[in-house]
Formats: sequence, C-alpha cells, structure tokens
Amino acid sequence: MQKIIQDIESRYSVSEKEIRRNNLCFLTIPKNQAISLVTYLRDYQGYSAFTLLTAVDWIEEGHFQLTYLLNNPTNYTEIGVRTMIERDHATMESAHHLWESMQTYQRELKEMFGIDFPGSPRVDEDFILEGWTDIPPYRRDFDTKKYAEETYFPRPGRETNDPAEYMKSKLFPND
Amino acid sequence: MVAPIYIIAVALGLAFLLGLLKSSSTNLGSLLMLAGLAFIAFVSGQWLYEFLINGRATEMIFTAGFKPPFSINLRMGMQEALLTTMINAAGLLSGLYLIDTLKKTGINSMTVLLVFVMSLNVIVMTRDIFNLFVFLEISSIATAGLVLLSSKGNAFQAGMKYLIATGIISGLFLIGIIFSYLYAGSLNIDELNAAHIMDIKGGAIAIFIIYVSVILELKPFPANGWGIDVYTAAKPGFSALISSGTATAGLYVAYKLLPLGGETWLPYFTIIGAITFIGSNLMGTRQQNPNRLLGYSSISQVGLLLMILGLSNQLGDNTLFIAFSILISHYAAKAGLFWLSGIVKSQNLEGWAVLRKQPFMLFLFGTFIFALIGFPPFPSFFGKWQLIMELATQENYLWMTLILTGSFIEAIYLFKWLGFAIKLDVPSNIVMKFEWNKYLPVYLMALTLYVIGFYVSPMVEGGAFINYIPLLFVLALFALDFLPVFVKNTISIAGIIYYMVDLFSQLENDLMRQIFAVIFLGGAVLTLMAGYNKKGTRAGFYPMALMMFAGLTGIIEANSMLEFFFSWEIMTAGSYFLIIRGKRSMPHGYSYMLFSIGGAYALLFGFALAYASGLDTTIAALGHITQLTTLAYTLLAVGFMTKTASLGLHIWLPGAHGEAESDVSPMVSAILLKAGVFGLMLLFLYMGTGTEGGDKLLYVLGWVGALTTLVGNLGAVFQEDAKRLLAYSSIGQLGYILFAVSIMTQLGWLAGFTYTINHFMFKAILFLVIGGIVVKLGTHNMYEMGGMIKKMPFSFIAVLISIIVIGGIPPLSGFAGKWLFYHAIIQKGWYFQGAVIFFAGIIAFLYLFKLIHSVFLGQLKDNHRNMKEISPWILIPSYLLIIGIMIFSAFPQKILQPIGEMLSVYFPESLHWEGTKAYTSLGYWDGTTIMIVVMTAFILLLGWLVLMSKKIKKVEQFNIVYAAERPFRPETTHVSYNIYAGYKKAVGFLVTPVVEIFWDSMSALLFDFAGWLRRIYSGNMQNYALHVVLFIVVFYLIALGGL
Amino acid sequence: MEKENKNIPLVKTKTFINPENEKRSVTAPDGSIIEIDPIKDYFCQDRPKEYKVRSGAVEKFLNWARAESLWVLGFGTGCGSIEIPPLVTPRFDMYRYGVQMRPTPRQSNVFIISGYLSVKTLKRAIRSYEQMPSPKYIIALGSCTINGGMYWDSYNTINRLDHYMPVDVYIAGCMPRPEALLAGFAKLKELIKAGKAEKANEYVRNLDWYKANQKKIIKDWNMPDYNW
Amino acid sequence: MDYSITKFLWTLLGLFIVLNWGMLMSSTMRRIGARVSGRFGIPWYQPWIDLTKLYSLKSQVSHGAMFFLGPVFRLMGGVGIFLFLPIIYGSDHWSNYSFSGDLILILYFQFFGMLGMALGAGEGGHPHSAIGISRGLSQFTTIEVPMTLAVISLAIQYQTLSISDIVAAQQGGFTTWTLWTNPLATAAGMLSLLGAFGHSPFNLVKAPNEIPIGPPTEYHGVFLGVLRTNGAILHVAEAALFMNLFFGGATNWVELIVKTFLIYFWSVFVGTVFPRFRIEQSVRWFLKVPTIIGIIAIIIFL
Repeated sequence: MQKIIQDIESRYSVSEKEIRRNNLCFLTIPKNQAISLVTYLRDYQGYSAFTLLTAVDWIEEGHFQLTYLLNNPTNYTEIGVRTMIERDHATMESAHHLWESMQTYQRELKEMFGIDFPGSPRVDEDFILEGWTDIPPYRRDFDTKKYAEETYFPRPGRETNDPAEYMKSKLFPND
Repeated sequence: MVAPIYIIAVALGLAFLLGLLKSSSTNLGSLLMLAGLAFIAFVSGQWLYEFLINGRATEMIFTAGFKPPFSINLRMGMQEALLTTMINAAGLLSGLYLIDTLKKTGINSMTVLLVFVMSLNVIVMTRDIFNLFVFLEISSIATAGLVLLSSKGNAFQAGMKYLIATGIISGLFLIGIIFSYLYAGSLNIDELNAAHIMDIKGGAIAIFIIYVSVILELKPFPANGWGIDVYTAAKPGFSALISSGTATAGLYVAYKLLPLGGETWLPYFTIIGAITFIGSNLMGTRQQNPNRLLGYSSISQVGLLLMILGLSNQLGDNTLFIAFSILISHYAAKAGLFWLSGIVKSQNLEGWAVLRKQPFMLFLFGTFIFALIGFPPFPSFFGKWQLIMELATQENYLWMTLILTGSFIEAIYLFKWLGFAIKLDVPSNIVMKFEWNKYLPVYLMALTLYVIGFYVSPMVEGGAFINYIPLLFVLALFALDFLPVFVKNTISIAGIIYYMVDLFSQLENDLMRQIFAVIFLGGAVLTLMAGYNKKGTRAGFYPMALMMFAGLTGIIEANSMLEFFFSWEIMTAGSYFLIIRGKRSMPHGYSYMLFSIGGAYALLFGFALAYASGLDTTIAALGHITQLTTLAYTLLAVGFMTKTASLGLHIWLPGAHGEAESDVSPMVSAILLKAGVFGLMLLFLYMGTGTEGGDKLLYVLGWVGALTTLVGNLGAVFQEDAKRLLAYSSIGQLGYILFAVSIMTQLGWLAGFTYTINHFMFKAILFLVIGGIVVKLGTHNMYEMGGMIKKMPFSFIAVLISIIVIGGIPPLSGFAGKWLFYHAIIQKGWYFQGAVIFFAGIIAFLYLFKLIHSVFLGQLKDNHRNMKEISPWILIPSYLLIIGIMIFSAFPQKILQPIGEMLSVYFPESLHWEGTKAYTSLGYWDGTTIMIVVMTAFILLLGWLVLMSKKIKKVEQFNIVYAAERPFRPETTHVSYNIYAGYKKAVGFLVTPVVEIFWDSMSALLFDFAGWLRRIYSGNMQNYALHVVLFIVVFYLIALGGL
Repeated sequence: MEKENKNIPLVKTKTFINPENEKRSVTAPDGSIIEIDPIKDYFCQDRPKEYKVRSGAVEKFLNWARAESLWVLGFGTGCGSIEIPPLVTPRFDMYRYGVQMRPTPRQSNVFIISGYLSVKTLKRAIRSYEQMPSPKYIIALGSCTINGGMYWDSYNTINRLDHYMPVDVYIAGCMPRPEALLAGFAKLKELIKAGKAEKANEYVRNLDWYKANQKKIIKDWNMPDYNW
Repeated sequence: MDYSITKFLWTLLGLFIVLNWGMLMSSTMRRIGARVSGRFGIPWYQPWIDLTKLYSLKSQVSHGAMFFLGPVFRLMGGVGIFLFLPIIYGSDHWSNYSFSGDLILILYFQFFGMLGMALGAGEGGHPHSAIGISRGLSQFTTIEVPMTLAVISLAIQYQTLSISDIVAAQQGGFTTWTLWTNPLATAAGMLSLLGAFGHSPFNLVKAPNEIPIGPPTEYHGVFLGVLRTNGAILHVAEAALFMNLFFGGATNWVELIVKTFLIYFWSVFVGTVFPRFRIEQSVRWFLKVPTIIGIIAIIIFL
C-alpha cells in the first residue's frame, strides 16, 4: 500500500492523503489530474474494479468533493481518489470510457448535485426523479423540509420531537 | 420450274459480277447480292412447293451430260428442297440484316456471303463426295472470310483458327475420299453407299476417316474450341447464318453419308452426339457472354441431332420427322437469337434486360428460348415427344435419360438468361434503335416457329386433336394488350365463363373432372375479379394468366397423353411468367421453372414408358404399364409432385408464391397446385391398388405426404413474411392431399377431395386478402403490421373463417377433412403416418394464430392509422368463396355423397350416408346437425354475455395494463417477431433446411464441374489441334481398336 | 434557507415529455404524412362516469359477495409490501377470508398502498388504481400514507395519500403487522357490506381536485388525465 | 312436448349440474392444495362468490368486437365439448347431442375455444396475452401427440371411434376398462391430460407469477366470469371424456362425480408435487416419454 502511495506521489501532486486502514486510503489531488490518476490506477496498478463515485457538498468552502473509490481485486486494497471542484458551474471530466457503470453514477450526480459531466451518455436524462424542476435536491442550499411542506400537504397536528430527547424522556422519565 | 443448277450458276455469276464492280458502288452491290440471295431462295422455295403440294418426284441433275461416276451430280428431292430453302432463307435474311455492315466492309464481303450460301446449297444437294469436299472447303474459307469481316479484336485470330482447324479436317476428309475411291471405284455417294466398303479389308479405315472428319466438321465436344471462338468473334448476323446454315448443311452431310458405314457405325454417332449435347450444355451454364452461350447451345443442338441420326435405325420412319422438327426449332430460334444479340449489343447476359423497353422483342426472345427448350406449341416439343416415345418403345432408356438430362441442363442457362431479361434493371447505357432490316428477320423467324409448330403437330400421333382454341384466345389477348385492365379483365372473365359452360357440357358424367374444372376455371374467374382493382394496362399479365388457365383446362380435357403433356407445358409456361412478375421473383421464378422442367421430363419419361407398353396414346395407357412399371409410376408421381411441391421438391414454392403479385399468389397457390393433385389422382386411378410396385410407391408417397405436411407446417410457423407463411402452409396442405390420395380407399380419396376443395377456397381467400393487405401496407413482414381488425373488419372475418377451416375446427368444412382423415387412416392402418399428420395439423394452429394475430390483432402501427378496408374487388371473390365454404360446411353430404358414389366405382365403399349423417365402420358424423347445434349454442351464449354486460367503455389501443407503466410505441408493444422462440428451441432442429442444402450443393457441383470442363478451352490453337488429334485417336481406338 | 446562488444551472430546463410522447409525423405506405399525437391518439381521453349505487336486497347480496371476494392487486409500494407475503402463509392464510392476490389491476378490487409513496411510484399507483374495475377499494397501510411518517420532510415522498387517491381504510403503524392487515380487511368487508365503500365514485366526483393535487407534484405528466 | 325441446331442457339441466360440480370440484382441489401446504384454504363456496362478484362488477372496458367475442368462443368451446359428449352411458337424456359426431368431433372441438380465446386476448393488444398464447399453443401441439396416439390405439383396440361404443365395450367391471385392457394407451392419455388441465408442471401459460397472467391479462369482470364459467364446465367435460375413454364411463351421476373427481385429482396431485416447466422443457417432455408410450401402445396392436 505504502509503495503504491509513494509511487503515486512521485507522479501526481497529491495534496492530502488519508490512510484509513492498511488496505484503504484516500488521496486528494487536483481536478485536472484526477481522471489521469484513476486511469493510471486502473491500467497499471490493478485497481480494475470501480466501486463508486460520490460527491460531498462543502458549501462553506464553495466546492464539491468527488470521490472515485477503486478496488484492487487481487490484493484486496481500495483507494479513494478525491478531488475538489468548483461549486459554481460545477463540471467534471467524464470517465465513462473507463467503466460503463460510471455513466450511471454521473447521471445521478448530475441529477442530485447538478455536477455536469459533458460527454457522458444520457447524462441529461431523468434518473430517479421524474420531472424535477427545483435546484438539485442534494445540494445543501436546497431546503428539503420547506420544500416538503410547500408541496406535500402536511397533515396538520403533527408533532416532531428530537429523537434522543424524546427517547430519554420516555425511557427515563425520572432523570 | 427453275432448275437447281441455277442456284449455283446465278450465285457464282453474281459473285463474279460483284467482283467487277467498283469498290465504291456498295449500294448497287448490295442490291445485286440481295437479289441473288432472293433468287436462290425463290428457286429452292419453288422446288419445296412443288414437292409439298404437287408431290413431284425427286430429280437428279447431271452436269455436263454424263452419268456418275464420271460427272458431278446434284439431287433435288424433298429433303434437299427443304434444307436449301431453310439455308437460303437464312442467307437472304442475314444479308438483309447485315446490309449496313456489308456496305461498310465492301463489295468483297458481299461476294463471300453469296459464295458461302451457294456452297452450303451445293453441300446439301451434291451427290458427289469429292464435290462435297470442295464445297466444304469453300464454305469454311468463306466462313473464315466472314468472320474476319468482324471488327472485333479477336476476330482475326478466331478466323485463322477456324481456317487451320477446318484445313486439317478437310485434309483428313480428302484422305478418306481417296481411300474410299480406292475401294469403291466411285466418287458418287449413292454408289459409295451401295459398295459395302465395310466388307472390304481396310474399308473400315476409309469410313473411319470420312466419318471422323464429317463429325469434326460438326464441332463435337470437346474438340470444338475453334467453332466456339467463331461464334463469339463473328458479327451476330454471321453467327446466325453459321449456326443455322452450316449446321443444317453439315448435318445433312452426315445424314447422306450414314449408309456408307451401315448400322455398325451408328452407335458412335450417338455417343459422340450425346457427349456433345451434354458437354456443351454443361459449358453453357457458365457462360456470361450471350454469343458464346449461343455458340455452346448451337453445338449442343447439333449434338442432339447427331444423336438422332445415330439412333436412326431405332427411330425408323420417324427419324426424319424428329430430326426436322428439332432442326427447324434450332434453326429458327438460334438465328433469331443471334440476330437479337446483334440488336441488343450487350456483352453480358445482364444487359439483355434492355429488351423490356420493347416488350414485343421480349416476347420474341421468350419465344426463341421456349422453342429451344422444347415447349409447346413449337416444333421441337413434338419432335422431342416423338423421339422419347420411339426410344421408349425400343427400350433405350439410357439415351432417353441422357437426352432429357442434356435438355434440362440447357434449360438451366437459357432460363437464367430469360430471367435476367425479364427481371433485372434496364441498363441505361444500352440503346436499342429500330431498324426494319434487323427487326424483320427476327419477326419472320418467330413466325416460322409458330407456323411450323402448328403444322407439325398433326404429324404426331394424337397431335391432331390438340385444342388450339384457348391458345388463340391467348393470342388475341396479346394483340389487345394495350387496352386498360378493366376491359381485358372483362374479356378474360367472359371468355373463361363461356368456356366453362362449354366444358361442362362435355364433362357430364365425369364428376372428378367437373370438380377440377370448377376449381380451375371457377377459381380463375374469382381470382381474376380481384384484378379489377389494378390500374393501367398491366402489360403482359392477361395473356400469361389465360395461358395458364388454358393449360389447366387442357389438362382436364386431355384424352391422350400428348394433349395432357402439351397442356401441362403450356400451363407451366404461363405460370412461370405469372410468378416471375413479382418484384423480387427472379430467383424464385427460375427455380420454379427448373423444378417444373425436371418434373415435366420425369412425366415425359413416364408417359413414354406407358406408351411403349401398349403403343397406346390415350391417357388410359397409364393403366397398363408393363415396362419398368415401378419406375414409370415413380417418375410420373415425381413429375406431378413437383407441382404439388412435396417434400424434397418443395423449395421453389415459398419464394415463388410469397413474392408473386397479390392476385397471382392465389392463382398459383389455390389453383395451379391442384393441377399436380389432378395429375396424381389421375395416375393413381389408372394405377389402382394391388400392383406390387404401385403399393410400395403408395406407401412411400404416404410417408412423403405426411412428412411434407410436417415440414410445411413447421416451416410456416417460423416465417415472418405473411405470404411466405401462406406458401409454406400450401406445402403442408398439399402434403395432406398427397397423403390422402395415397391411402387409396374411398375414405382417403374423399378426404383428399375435401382437402382439395377446402384448400382451393381458403387459400384463395387468404392469398387474396393477405395479398391485398400486403400491398396496402407496403410490407410483407407481419411484425410491421398489426391492429388491422379495426381498419379492415371484412378482411378479418374472411381470414378468420379461412383459419377455422384450415384448423379443421367444427362446425366448418375443414373438420370434414379431419374426420375423414382419421377414419381413413385407422381403416388403412397407417397409424404412425397418421400421427405425424395430426401432429402437423395441430402445428398449423401456431402459424394460423401468428398470421391472424400479427396482422389483425395486437397493436396498430403509427403509419397505418389512416388505413382503409382493402378493395371490394378483392373482398367480393373472397366472400363468394366464403359462401361456398358455408354451404359446404352446412351441407357436406350434398357434395361428398356424389363424390363417394363416383369413387365407389374404383374402391370398395367404406362410407355411407343416412340423410345428413355419414357412417363408417368406425364412427359417424353429421355436419348439418353440428352446424345447427353450434350456431344455436353460440347465439345463446352470446346472448348470455350481452345480458350480463354492463355499459361497456370502449378504450384505445394503449389502454392496457402494462405493469403500472404505459406502452410507449406500438412497435415495441406488438408481439410478433419470433413469437415461437420457445418452440424453436425445442423442435427447431426439424426445420433445418436439409433439402435446400441438398439442392444447393447439387447445383454447386454442376457449376463446378462445368467450370472445370471449361478449362479445356484455352483459346490456344495448339491446344485445339491437340484436341482434334486426341479426338481422332480416341475415336479410332474405340471404333476400330475394338473392331 | 434562501436559494442563495440563483445562477446555478438547474439540471432540468426542458419540458418533461419523453420522446415517445412528442408529436411525430410518419409516412403512410401510400405516401401521405400522418401526424401522431401519442397521448391523444393512443389513449382514451374520456372522463370516467359515476356508476349507479343501487340499494335493496339484491344489491345487499351482491355487496356481500363483493366483500367476501376481495382480490388484491399485487403491487407493493414501500417497505410495507413485505407485510403482505406472510398473509398467504399457513399462519395468516388470508384465503380463508376470501382474499386473494391478482397480478393485474383489471382483475383486482383492492389496492393496498403499503407504505410510503414516492412521487415516481405515485404515478404508477394512480395508473393502476384507475385501471381497476369499479367498485374498487384502497387500503392505506402504515403511517407514511397517513401523514408521511418518518419521511414527512422528504423532498420526494408524499405526506397524505388521501389528497391523491380516495382511501377506504387506514391501517396505522410503522409498520403494522399482518394481523393488522387482516383486521383492515375485516373493516373493509364491514364497510362494503354496509354499502359505504363507494370511494371509487368519490374519486370520480372530485376528479378535478384529485388531478390538480396529482399534477402539482407529478411534473412530467406524460399520460392522459384518466387511465382507462 | 317436442323432442328437440325436451332434449334441450335436459341438456340445460346437465349443463347446470356440470357447472356446479365443476366449481365445487375446483374449490375442493384448492382446499386439498392448501392442506398440503398447511393452510385451510378457501371456503368451499368461494367459486360461487367469486363468480357472483365478477358478474356484478360495475365498470367494464372493451378493446373491440373480437375482445368481446373471445370469451363467448371460449365458453362455446367448453359447452360444445359437453354437448357432444355422452356424459352418462346408456341414458338418452344425458347423451346430449353426441349423435352428431364421434370422438374426433370432440378432439377438434377443443380448438374452438382455444382459437376464440387466442383471438380475443390478441385484440386486447397486451404483449403478455400474445406471449401467453404462443406458449399455450406451443405446448398444446405436443400435448395432443400422446393423446392422438392413445386415441389411435383405442380405435385399433375397439375398432370404433364412437364414444358410446367405446364405453359400451368397457361395461362389465374393472377388468374390462381400458385402464386394464390397454394400460399403455391409458398412460399416454393420462400424461397428456396433465398438460390439457394446465396444472403444474405445465401451467406456464396461465400461472399468475409468470408473465401476469398469460392470455387473460386484459379480461376482467363479466368477461372473466364467462371464462371461469367455462373453466368449470371444461374441466368436468374433459375429465368425463377421459373417463369415457379409459375408465369405463359412468352409468349414473354418482359414478361420474367420483370418477371425474379422481381424474381431476390426478392432475392436482402431480401439480402439487412437481415444479413448473419452461415451455421448451414441456414441449420436449411431451415428445419424449408420453409419445414413446403412445407409440408402444400402437405397436402392440400391429
């Protein structure tokens, strides 16, 4: 594992590395090198299985964090390639040519976060949401509660409690 | 009377005169030449007239007043007059045809042409062998000269090769003459013939040399490369003359010299003729150049004639008739084709599609091809018929087989060519322009064929009774071809109805023929009615349809085997043209024709055996065949089975029926196939049961029928093309009929008749309606149709009723067939065949459902939303037939009882009627009661449903439950393509196209063999010389080495 | 929270019509051009009509028959659908009560909405419901169908089923056990026998209100207003 | 009263009995099946309730004329088999209209209903209908093979195709039954019956959890009621046919009820034991064992 990380560091500008276990680590590299690294890992380091592609909305810092999680089926190690992209007009290079399943993940990210992957097949089609017109719902600036209240006729009289407090008061009423 | 010597005198004189003319005065020269040719034609024609009409005696002409052996003498008899007339006519027409070429090439060429024609005349007339030699030399030099006139690049070579080869042959001939003079002391042919040279020691050598050179003159296979090159290289106008003139003269030389060697030498003529006939035809299959193809065809015809000469001792008095009728067909057809080739000016067969621009020329082209193959009404048909009959009486089966095989191979390439001309795209780079001097000879030759054919027919035994009236009607329709469809259709229908009424008065006591007359002619009227919805003139359709129906009528009317065969061939020709009219029908029409011809030759063979058994020409002769009985019946059955498309012989049918036009399909399926059924029934009736070979044959045919049904029905299940599905269904249904008649009991035959009648009705309906729909929707593929029930309810009802009949579902008439079948099978004891048949019968449901579902039910497609019902002109005949089905279903005893009574003459009675109820030893059936019970119950139940129903909401086609989704497109919602995938997985191996693979590999084998043979023609003179030498050596070794 | 960043490109800018639903023109075999509007041409456009509710002994008998022959559509919508299969096991054996599963809406009378309904599923549920023949009944299973349950603030699941489809019987709980379902069937039978389960008519009567609610959240309405 | 009218009324009565017996039989069989899996199963009167409900539904959609006529054809198929079958041996009243045709008529009348159903379902336009029908027809072609062989074997054995005569020949106790005298033909016939009744393992066509639910996907309400009516009649009629062919027929209603019950039970019994075949498997299966048995059944008479 260490060897591979060193090898990668010698080739790419890894800005941050996080070794979780001895078979899992996350490397953060610049946006323009990410696909290159993923390709390198796939073709030269045996990380031939693509596990997932996901995004995190760091709204405070103003960017999305993309994670490409790759698996090496021969020595059972996993590497997550992280990259930060701009939140405004978020676009990322498409990697659908590496794994076909990448299309689906990219479609989902497009729908849920609004991250565009130009050139990815069917990326503009509806994925889970049919006919969504608001801003993408996984962005943290989307207020899901407000949206639900506006849209779904909430039944009046519903009480909402903080689960932890509520459980405590129910189970240990004397405390 | 102008003496024949003037032929020589005038021709020679003119030739000298032409030589004196200035080379620029070509107009005068050509006039003189034509006048000379016309004069000699007149002279020979005049003699022919004298011989024919006044019965004048043969005249010997002695030159210089001496008697032979001291002088050259000529003979002018009936034969000579005829042949010289032919030669001179061809010469005159060729001169006319070539007039422009000759003017271009100059006076000399005119001289050569004159001399050439003159020399051929002398070759025919002379009775002096040395004189013969001289004129042979002259003719070959003239030929070379004529060839050299051609501007084609290889003409010079070809001419030189010809000159050298004929030079060698002439040298040989001269040596032979010297030898024979040595032995016989005379050069006069008659005296030579009388001299019995064979008996003299060494005489055999003399005869051998003479014969070998005579035969070599006729260009036997394979020592004939130079001849082929000449045909290819020469101007088509000359080739015509060479093919028709030289061959005629050369054959006559052989004929003249036949007595020289006596009977012992005849077999060699036959063998060489046969090899030439078959070999050249084989070569022809690989040719792409029309002239070369015609060259091979010419040589093969000469081979056939040589064979006939060789067989003359067996053919007896008929030799001359046979030889003449085949020769004249060859003469006229080949000349016509060569001239046509000059008009078309295409170096490959494909280019001949240009003929379609001038339909009349296409008609003439077809005429020549059919005349060459030996179709009626051309003389070669009668010649071949007589030839085969005579050979059969002599039990000469080998030669019969070879002749028929060779003819079949000839048909392979000639019909390929015809198919190209009819179906390929018209090439734009070829222009045909009308020149009367080129067209007139072609017209005249075609006319000759028809006229001679008509006059020749009475000379054959039984030929005098051939009914030409329907054919005249066909001819009249040809003349009226410019009229619009409506008029022609009305004329045709009126004509057929008139004829049908007339025919019925003749068939009063013959129920079987009456039934088939109704099917053939009634069917003709109904299917022709569908033609009213066509627009324009539909050029060529009506003559051909009527020709087919004329043939079908002829089959019914026929009393003699010749009439039957004549009509059979007429029908084949007509149906061929009908089938090939379809858009993509070229290969299918071709395979139909080949199977038909093969079948026809099998029939011919069978008829010949029947004739030979008792020298009886009537059809009743089939009843007492004593020669090769089993083979004869087998061949006849196979011949008929090519029309019924039984297993092994069925591969032509799906394409032919599937691709034909919408109203042609019912004609060829519902009606034409019944011709084969009629033939089989006729055959079996005469054959009867109890003969050992016959019973075995019937047993085999029973199995063939059962398997045909299985394969046909299974094949239909996996079709995606609506019309092909119906075509496969026809194969299956005809299998039923074959099986039923093979049972040879009253029940079996009743089942056969029921199936025949039913198949006629429902297949006519199905092909009419589905054909109409296919045209309307613009696709054959069922998966591109769907939902038509809403747009075409009447079509749906028609198809539904047909389907109920095919399936044999009570109460409709199909069940009658099934019921009779079960009882017949169990009575006969053919249990396993029966089980196969019933398995196949249930398989029919698969394709029937596929058909009706894919077309009428399921999802309506986008582009068919505005569709309207098909033309009433298609629906009217369909509904007339439905009325027929309903009557047959409700009152089956009205039809089946008389048929049963008719059959009880031939078979022991196994079915009897009590009122509407039929009884066999096994069970009973009452069609009328079933109809009443089912109808009543159905109406009551319908009433029950209507009573219980609430207000019904009518919904649209996509208002279906779709797993909570909705259908997106009708195309993806319509289930039709490969609908029986699971079934295919389980039993699909049964439909492996074994038979197609077999025939494909057979044809591949033939073509490969021909391709291998072709390598002997290298075009190299040394090789050709070697061929000649080898030919001589082999001939010597066989003829004399074994002596 | 405000939508701060207005210039974020919305993912969907087009109108929500599948290519299959767009008008298209095809060429007929005779060469004429046919304009096709799939929704109009391929679906029945009519509004449903109320059926007549009769009374009397015959109708009482028929109602009894309807109650004793409840055919349930095999359509599970949420996590509650896992509660349905146990009903056919020996322990619960719903066949005893005349309850059977049917695979197609055309042959079903009872639709169990078994748990939360996302917008996407709602569309399918509406379709299936409208395709069932009247009289038809809805059993709403679990609190999700009542007030959204634990998905009450989700951006994509409905809160109250009765705004979209008429509900005959609610079964509360998260999740209700199969016994509760059986009790629900018993309640439904009571209602049917009493002639009170004519919610299908109610749906037709208030069709406009229901459709407005449905269309408010189903933005790519790619079907006719009523699915026959 | 006119003979034809009395005949009609007797037949109607017979039909009524057969219909009710059919429904009772089907509920009993379902109860048996339920007991096998440890349940109580439906009440015995459930089929009547279901039928009443189906006939009393208040809305109905139709896809066209053939869609409407399909169930009528189907019902006619079942009723027709009943009509042409001598249901009780030796009884003029219960021989129905069997005088108008023999065994062959009944064999081919089966297709009447099938065709109607196929066409009606086809017009529904649902892909599942077409797929279901294609499977059903595929299977049916091979079901009929052993049946045909068995019938031929019977015809050789009894030299008749009249059902009454076949039954008559079997009168006189168990040892005269075809089951005893021609066990191979009986075996072939009974195996073919498994397919004809469409229980597992040959219920791919209509099983609810295959393409739901095969041909009648679009049928509902009254249409489905008619189809169910037919189902009840058809099952008894077919069982009665097999009873007449192989098990000595019935001389009274009790005998008919017992025998048809047992024949029907045979297919249920097999069905509860064996899992479902795919279509090509069932096609192959029918062309193997039952067909061979049928062939041997004929060979022994040769």
